[in-house]
Amino acid sequence: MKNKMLTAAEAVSVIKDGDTIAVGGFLGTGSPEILLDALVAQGTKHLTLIANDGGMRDDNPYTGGRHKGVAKLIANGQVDHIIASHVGVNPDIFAGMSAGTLKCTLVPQGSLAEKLRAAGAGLGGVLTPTGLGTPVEEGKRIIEIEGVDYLLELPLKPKVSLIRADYCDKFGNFTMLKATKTFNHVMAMAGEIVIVAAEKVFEIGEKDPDFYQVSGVYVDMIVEGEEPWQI
Amino acid sequence: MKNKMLTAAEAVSVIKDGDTIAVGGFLGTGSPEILLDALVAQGTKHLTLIANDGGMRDDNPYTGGRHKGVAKLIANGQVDHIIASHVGVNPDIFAGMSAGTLKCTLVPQGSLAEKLRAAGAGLGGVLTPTGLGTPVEEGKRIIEIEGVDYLLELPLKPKVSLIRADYCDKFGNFTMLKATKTFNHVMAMAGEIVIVAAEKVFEIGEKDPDFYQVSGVYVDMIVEGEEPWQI
Amino acid sequence: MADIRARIAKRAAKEFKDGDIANLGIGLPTMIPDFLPEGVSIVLHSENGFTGLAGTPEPGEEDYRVIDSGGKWVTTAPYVNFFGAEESFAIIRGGHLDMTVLGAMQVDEEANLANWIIPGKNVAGMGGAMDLVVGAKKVVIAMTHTQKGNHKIMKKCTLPLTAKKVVDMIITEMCVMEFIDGKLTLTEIHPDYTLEDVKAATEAEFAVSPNLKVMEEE
Amino acid sequence: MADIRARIAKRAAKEFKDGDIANLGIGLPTMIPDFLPEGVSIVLHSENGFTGLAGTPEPGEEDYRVIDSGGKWVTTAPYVNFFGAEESFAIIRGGHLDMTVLGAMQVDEEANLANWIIPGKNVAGMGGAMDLVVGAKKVVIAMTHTQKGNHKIMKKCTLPLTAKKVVDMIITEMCVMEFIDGKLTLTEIHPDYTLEDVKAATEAEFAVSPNLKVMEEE
Repeated sequence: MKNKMLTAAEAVSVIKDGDTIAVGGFLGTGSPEILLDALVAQGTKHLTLIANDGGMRDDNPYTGGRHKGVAKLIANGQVDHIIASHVGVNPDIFAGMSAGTLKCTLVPQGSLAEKLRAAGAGLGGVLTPTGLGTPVEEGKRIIEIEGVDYLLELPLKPKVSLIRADYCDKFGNFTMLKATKTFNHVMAMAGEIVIVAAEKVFEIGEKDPDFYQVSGVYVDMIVEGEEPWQI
Repeated sequence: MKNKMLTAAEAVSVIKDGDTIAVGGFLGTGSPEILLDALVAQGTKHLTLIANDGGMRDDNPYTGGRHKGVAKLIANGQVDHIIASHVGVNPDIFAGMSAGTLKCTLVPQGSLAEKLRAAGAGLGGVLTPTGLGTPVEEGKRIIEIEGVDYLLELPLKPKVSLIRADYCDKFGNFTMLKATKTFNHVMAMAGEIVIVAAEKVFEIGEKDPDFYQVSGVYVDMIVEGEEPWQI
Repeated sequence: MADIRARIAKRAAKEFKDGDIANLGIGLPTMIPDFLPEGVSIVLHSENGFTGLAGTPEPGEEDYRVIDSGGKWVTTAPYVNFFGAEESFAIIRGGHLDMTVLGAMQVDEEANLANWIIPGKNVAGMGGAMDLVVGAKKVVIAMTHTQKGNHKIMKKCTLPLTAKKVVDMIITEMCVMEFIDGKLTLTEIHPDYTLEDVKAATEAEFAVSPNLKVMEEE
Repeated sequence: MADIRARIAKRAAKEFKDGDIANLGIGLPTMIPDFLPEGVSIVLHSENGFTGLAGTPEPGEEDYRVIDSGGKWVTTAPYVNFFGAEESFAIIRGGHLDMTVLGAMQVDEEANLANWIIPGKNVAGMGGAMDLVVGAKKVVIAMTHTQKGNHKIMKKCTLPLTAKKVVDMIITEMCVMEFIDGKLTLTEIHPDYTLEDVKAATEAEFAVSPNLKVMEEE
């Protein structure tokens, strides 16, 4: 069996300037902090970032005084383009957009999930009524089925997906507790290369098979040491 | 809170002659036997049945001598039309087709899963390369995206879905162990009315939230008493 | 103003029946659970990934794994179930929510909704709002009838839309309006206002229900 | 015949590298794990919903919850993970399988595959076969070169297709052929046969690799 265990620095070294990465979580909850820290340390630039949102800046009362989630990458100027559903919580994003250093593409949250899932599940696209008659339909095809219009949403495929799990085994099967699941599963499906940061890594066979929520076939690299967030 | 607990007979009484039903499981493993038994007893006719396959007839060595899964409905002449990916294991289906009493529509297994999921997830359809250039494309639209052709697969929505779970709580959150999961989750998403048959029903709050794999928001009725299959 | 908001939330609360599954927008709609009638309990969906949103934790009792869609730490009901974004939005978009109650900047005669772009402000993003109003079985807009004297119930929305033809009901401090056979119809009026008051505060044309009722406070 | 089948399975086994994730069709391909080279272990995907298919249970040790896609009770590897059909086929269709090895009735010069409709027999259904050959990164056809004297490697398939332009490699008792830059190319030949033998047994036109190798038994 392949050894998938690496340090955070080793794992994120696959990310190069200009790459498209996806980062799991929702406003930082469920984001792989140790991978983001390593990516900040690595200093990779001109990233296109797929994430639900912009994370939380350290001055947000729900962070305990440190940047939470992808806010780290944005604060460090590593992102040229963010593809997200909502960026209102992190003021660095509006600042970057005003300064012309950050481009922002907004996608409805459900469509963002389906676009990632489509990439991971080999679909050529999905049809959705969400966004019809709104600025979201700009540049997109409308397909009519029996008199009803749908927007065609195309797959969105990151080169590297950064995922957070609570538990993982050395094969890469992983489990996320409570509300840390958001976007982690679909991004694990979608990523060409998938890195999981887990709080705890178990030996293969140590836990019941149904202990794990997602198959390790998606996972290329595992990093142990993700910590519970300090409240 | 609504009471969702019913007997099998009470639950399947929502199924009427001519209805479209979906039944979870794969060759009987993961199929809700107590609901199928109740539906046989009820004698409802002219059903359209969505299932992966035709189950196993009692003479199959992997059944322990009784009809397994949807084979019960077919043996009892209750199905007019089966929509499935593979019907080779149950000879009653070929017999019914020869006799002109049973229509069979074949769908690739992955497309069957996505069609059900599309119905449950509010998608107007999904694009897939599976089936292109084969008899599966008959009557379906082909959509070209950047020079690549895809088949448009439309949602498939049953009136009633019959699901098997190992564990369930009274809200309807449920969990399926090992290889009994097949098609149960997507059919729970897709069904207009969803009935879960569980081996064991727990009180709400008795188990950790992450004990359950699927949200009870999909579930309308719960029947306790599904038994482990006799080997 | 607090009275007005409570009045709107109270009236919205009456739309629910026991066991309904709902997603409540930020602001005014989050007051609704406090006003649910006796015997009615509802299941709150949080689009970041669970059914069973409850309240606010005591200081020191926060669970860092449990936030709501605004990023705040919250508590959960005993029947809570957690899931990823693909499932959360399958629930929203697949018609599994009985209702969503949201605020709006504009609603128009064609049941169009505009509630995501504030003119002159940065565009924060639609989040899950476009999905919610397209997917939920019933879309209730709970809002003040006008905004600083400007109409909000329009002939035609002037702001970019959140979605087309999705609104089922509008609840304001003045009245309740419903789309009946596609036609905006006044169905309840608060005793503080006359029909003329409502007409003056509403740009849209609307019908008056033959069964026009009083919008009751309790 | 047993020798021929083992020969094909042995050669197919050499295509795997350690850790590959694969789905093996019924029949001959299921013999492949017995012939994997030293140091190569592979992860078997079962389309009814797991990664980590292992062997056959002892009588009395069957787990009624664990069958393979043929409906037989099976055992699982320690790293097994179970999932539903939507996930199983996302894995298949999303390019997460390194390889699938399947039998065929016909393959043609354009890499088209026909392996689901047997003429004159009832049509049992494609199950997951169409998904597998479209989705797997590499599609290897492991089969006898001819069937009762009839060609199976055709100019153009005469049977209804399973999928178009999906085959990467054909392994028979006579030879190995690969699609290189879209052109069917003979890359290995078994010592028992001459090039003329292969040509006579193959309806399709094929190129001969400048690096033509001997198809080794061990």
